[in-house]
Amino acid sequence: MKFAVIVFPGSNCDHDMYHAVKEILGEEVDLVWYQNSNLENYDGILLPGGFSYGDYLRSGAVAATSDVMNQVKVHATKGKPVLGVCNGFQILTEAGLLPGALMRNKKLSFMCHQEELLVENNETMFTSGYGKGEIVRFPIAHGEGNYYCDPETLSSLKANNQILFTYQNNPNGSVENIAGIINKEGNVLGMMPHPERAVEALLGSNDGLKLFQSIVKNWRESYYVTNA
Amino acid sequence: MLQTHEISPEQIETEKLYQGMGLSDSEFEMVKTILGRLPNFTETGIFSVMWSEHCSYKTSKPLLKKFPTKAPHVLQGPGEGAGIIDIGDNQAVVFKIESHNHPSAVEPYQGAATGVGGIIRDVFSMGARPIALMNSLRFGNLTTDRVKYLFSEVVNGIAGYGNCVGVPTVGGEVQFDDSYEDNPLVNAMCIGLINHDDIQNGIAAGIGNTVIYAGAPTGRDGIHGATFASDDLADDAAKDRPAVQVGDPFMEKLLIEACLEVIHSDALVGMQDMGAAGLTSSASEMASKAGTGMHMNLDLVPQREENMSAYELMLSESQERMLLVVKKGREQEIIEVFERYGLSAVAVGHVIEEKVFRITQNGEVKAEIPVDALAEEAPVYHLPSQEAKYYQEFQKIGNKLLKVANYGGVLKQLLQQPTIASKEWVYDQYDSMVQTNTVTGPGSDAAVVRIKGTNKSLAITTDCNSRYIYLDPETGGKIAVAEAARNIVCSGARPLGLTDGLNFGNPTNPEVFWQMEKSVEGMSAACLALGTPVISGNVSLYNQSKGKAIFPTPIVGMVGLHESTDHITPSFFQEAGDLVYMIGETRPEFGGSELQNVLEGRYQGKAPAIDLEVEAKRQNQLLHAIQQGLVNSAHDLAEGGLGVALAESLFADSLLGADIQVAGDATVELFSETQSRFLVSVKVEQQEAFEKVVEDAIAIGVVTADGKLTIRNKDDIILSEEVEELVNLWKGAIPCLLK
Amino acid sequence: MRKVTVFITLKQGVLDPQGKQIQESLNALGYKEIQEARVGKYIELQVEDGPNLEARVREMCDKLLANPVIEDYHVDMGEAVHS
Amino acid sequence: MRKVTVFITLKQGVLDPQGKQIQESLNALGYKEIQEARVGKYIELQVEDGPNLEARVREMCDKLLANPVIEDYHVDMGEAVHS
Ligand SMILES: Nc1ncnc2c1ncn2[C@@H]1O[C@H](COP(=O)(O)OP(=O)(O)O)[C@@H](O)[C@H]1O
Ligand SMILES: [Mg+2]
Repeated sequence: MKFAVIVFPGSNCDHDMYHAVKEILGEEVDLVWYQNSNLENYDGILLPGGFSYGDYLRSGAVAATSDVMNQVKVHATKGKPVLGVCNGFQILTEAGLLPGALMRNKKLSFMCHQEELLVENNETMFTSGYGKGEIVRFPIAHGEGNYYCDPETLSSLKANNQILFTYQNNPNGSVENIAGIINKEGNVLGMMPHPERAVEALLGSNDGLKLFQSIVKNWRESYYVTNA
Repeated sequence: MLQTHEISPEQIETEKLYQGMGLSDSEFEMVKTILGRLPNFTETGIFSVMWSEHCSYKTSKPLLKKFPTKAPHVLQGPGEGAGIIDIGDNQAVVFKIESHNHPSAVEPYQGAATGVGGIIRDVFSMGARPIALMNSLRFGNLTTDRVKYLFSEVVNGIAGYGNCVGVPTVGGEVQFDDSYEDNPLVNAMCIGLINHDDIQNGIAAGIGNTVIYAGAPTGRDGIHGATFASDDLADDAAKDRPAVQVGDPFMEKLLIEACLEVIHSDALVGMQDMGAAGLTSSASEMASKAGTGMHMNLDLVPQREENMSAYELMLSESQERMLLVVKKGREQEIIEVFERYGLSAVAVGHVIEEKVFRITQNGEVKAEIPVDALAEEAPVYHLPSQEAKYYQEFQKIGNKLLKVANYGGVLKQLLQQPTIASKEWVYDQYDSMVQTNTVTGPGSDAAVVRIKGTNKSLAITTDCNSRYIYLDPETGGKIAVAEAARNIVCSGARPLGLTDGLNFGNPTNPEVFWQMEKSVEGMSAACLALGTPVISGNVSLYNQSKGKAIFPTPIVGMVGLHESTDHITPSFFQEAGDLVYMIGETRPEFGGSELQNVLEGRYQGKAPAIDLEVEAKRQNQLLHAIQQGLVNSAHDLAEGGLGVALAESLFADSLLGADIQVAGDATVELFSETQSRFLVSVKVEQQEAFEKVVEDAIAIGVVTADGKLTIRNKDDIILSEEVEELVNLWKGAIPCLLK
Repeated sequence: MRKVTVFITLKQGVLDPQGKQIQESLNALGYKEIQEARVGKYIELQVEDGPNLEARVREMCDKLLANPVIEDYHVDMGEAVHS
Repeated sequence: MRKVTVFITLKQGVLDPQGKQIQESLNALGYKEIQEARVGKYIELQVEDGPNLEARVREMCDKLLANPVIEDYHVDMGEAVHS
């Protein structure tokens, strides 16, 4: 499986994502600079964390208007996997690929530490490797991870099982403890916690590895089926 | 507002305007001799910043010579942007510490943020990728709104910059004492990783080569920042306010990437960041080091504001700017790299043979100065030194015994002292994990960062107990270095070297100068004894207000190496049943201790004694034991003594307990701050092997599973506390004080 | 040339923790008369005058400057300045 | 009751990275008419009317709301609302 890590000016978890996929997961991956890029030959798109364009207007807002996001949209409509982590999640909501918005943390300050997450839905291409209700440990590192959506959106998220991860101890004020959601079609995941920082026991947790493994496994299965 | 219409050279002399710009009468005479004429306004400004303490180290240079700086593994000692130490496999570690005290006192958020930005530039301008940040902070006690504001905003500023720029802040220290009330200290350290072949020099070699300016345009920010950092912080610091610069970490992130790409081009000759004294110092230092001269056309310098004078352009301290020297004819390939990152890079001048620094604007020569005059021929002062009066009194007081009755109560009190209390409130705001190398983040003795692609890791710490240094600068200086090395060793690494951040009061006060002199001597002795050369550093003087100086605070930033990540050792107890050892004996030493602070509200008497040979022996033996896999956890004993160290060793998620036996005077055993001691836990099976390696280890108890800290003296239980309660007090103290 | 100002606030009903903190801090400082505080931002744009300017500015807001999920905006078109 | 608004901007000459980014982004989106953008914030305060209100609000600005080192502010005292 071949991944693209999209690099915007100010992305800073791009190399971490690259390292996780290449060295730990062992799949093919390229760092793709946002300009003049062509995503056609990639199977999975990864939007890394960081401070794209300094997050100066709103987190993710400027990156969301960039040309490469149109390609990401095309990629997504084909049903291929898109994962946005942290700033990547913010970009996905700003670009309208996921509902809702990420606001400033309730306590206003940036926070960075391990959090326990509950796997709410393990029947997706991102979470099939986890048990339903499994508790996993991922680091968070954000100042604006407070997920907000209006009540109608929330009920539709629930009705469609779009909430994949919730916090055990909500650190930032997110509605319903939401840590990560997918789109209705099930192929675009946005999450504030960092799975790519949780792929090596040496660094405190490898619970994130299963997320990447799930993507690869599901992609291979569907690839083999559609190409059989 | 600053003078923009030219004042005449004669006016500068007759009205002694140079004094207001920071030059003394005799320095002005020197300038006249060097130039063979009167300097104009721009030139006077240039001399005054370049000869400020901040840029020229004119009063500290004689002291800095005392530091041992050489060792086979030192690739670059003090003098460049940052020092470099070989770590094998063609790799090296680059690091330096820098202060931003004065700007932070005036505008804490931006002062701290730009401090972080500046030190990162020092590291990547050497060609290294910045891989970790540390910060060492000092504030007054958290009792006034102003101090709380300074503390929160400094932390906020460090977070704001470091998080955005994508370099993890992996550790640091914060201490609180009245002497810092008006003079907070904000020292930031950056650590970088480099391949030997990529090491850059900030030199302007090759006559005819092109000088390129890259990064942010120049505005009127921070003009006179360098001299401002070398002056007494006036009571009405407000008048210095325009000197504050605003940082743009987003631009810095782009600069890092562009510069680290450009270093692989053979078109690049030299690169240097623009730090204090901006264009002036980077340009003249690059030329001076190469033995060349430089011509710069200010009309070509990107400008953020209109009608900037030569004086303003040369002295501006706008952030996120770099100066490069590029082979003639190959400018475009370098410029293109910057442009790809959305940065501007323009040719602004060239290297000339004549060893002068010539600046033109609108076709006029605005300054023409012999290059070496600015950097190498800066005046050096040998200031008088005089033993502080208090010192003999303190020596006479000696080691006074302290006595407490309620050991548990005192322990709880100590754990809530802001200097000892958990700094989670601080470091939770820092992204400590970006770059995915952080094995041990903030909250342990030393931070540990692994090196991808190898089996090695680096240990990093900053330390300085300024109370000891105040009581006895020489002993305290030794302790600062020894404590840093202890923290490195506890993490399982071998200390490699250090960077020093010398923060003192006004050096023209002979007692302050004596503090500087003695602490440098003490530090140097410890460096020699422990094999840790000084490879870089920073001096910040005039940290005083209303005539009162800060405690002498020479901060030590030390880096060590784990030959194998298997050696990485936690500071927390790991498993119930493990044996607990203390390495080293305890004497009644309460001078400068946290217990003295709590009981007496001041520091007096003797600083704890330190024997550097004993220190070195214990560190070596402990490190050997760790490398042989005989140690499950190791923690050094610092503020608050054994009592606090025991509690800290239990503050992990696991909620273990410990059952400990002490003998003798329990106040001394639990709270004395005798040096060169460690608290270690060892698996029962390894008892014998461990005791063989570590001579001075004394078995004092076991790790338990009951979540309780129990301390016995003979048959009496003298302390028995729930660890959970202790943790909550320790963690809650700082947030509570900030409410 | 024209100085156009765009004002952006959080929608009614969206929690404003920053505003709340400001209110609490002001109350704590003794300014008990502060019942509520809400924080917004404004962007001053120096714009070259042209046809449909107001519509274009609204477009900028919709596309980039404001996030309709959480924010409302209004625009002050200022006055033309001849320079 | 009164709705008082405090407007806070960066002082002239102080770097405004946010504003610069906004200008560049708008230009990149095709809005070439944007010559400059500067960002400020405003705080809407619901205040109980009382004596010296304006002076008190200025005091709040000096003490808490604005950072005089790098920011300027101005106050719009609004109109009394009877409710
Ligand atoms: N300003 C800070 N920034 C980041 N981490 C900090 C800071 N201050 C303290 N810490 C972390 O808190 C822990 C305790 O600090 P300290 O009490 O100074 O340790 P020690 O006494 O072992 O040197 C350390 O891991 C340190 O890295
Ligand atoms: Mg320690």
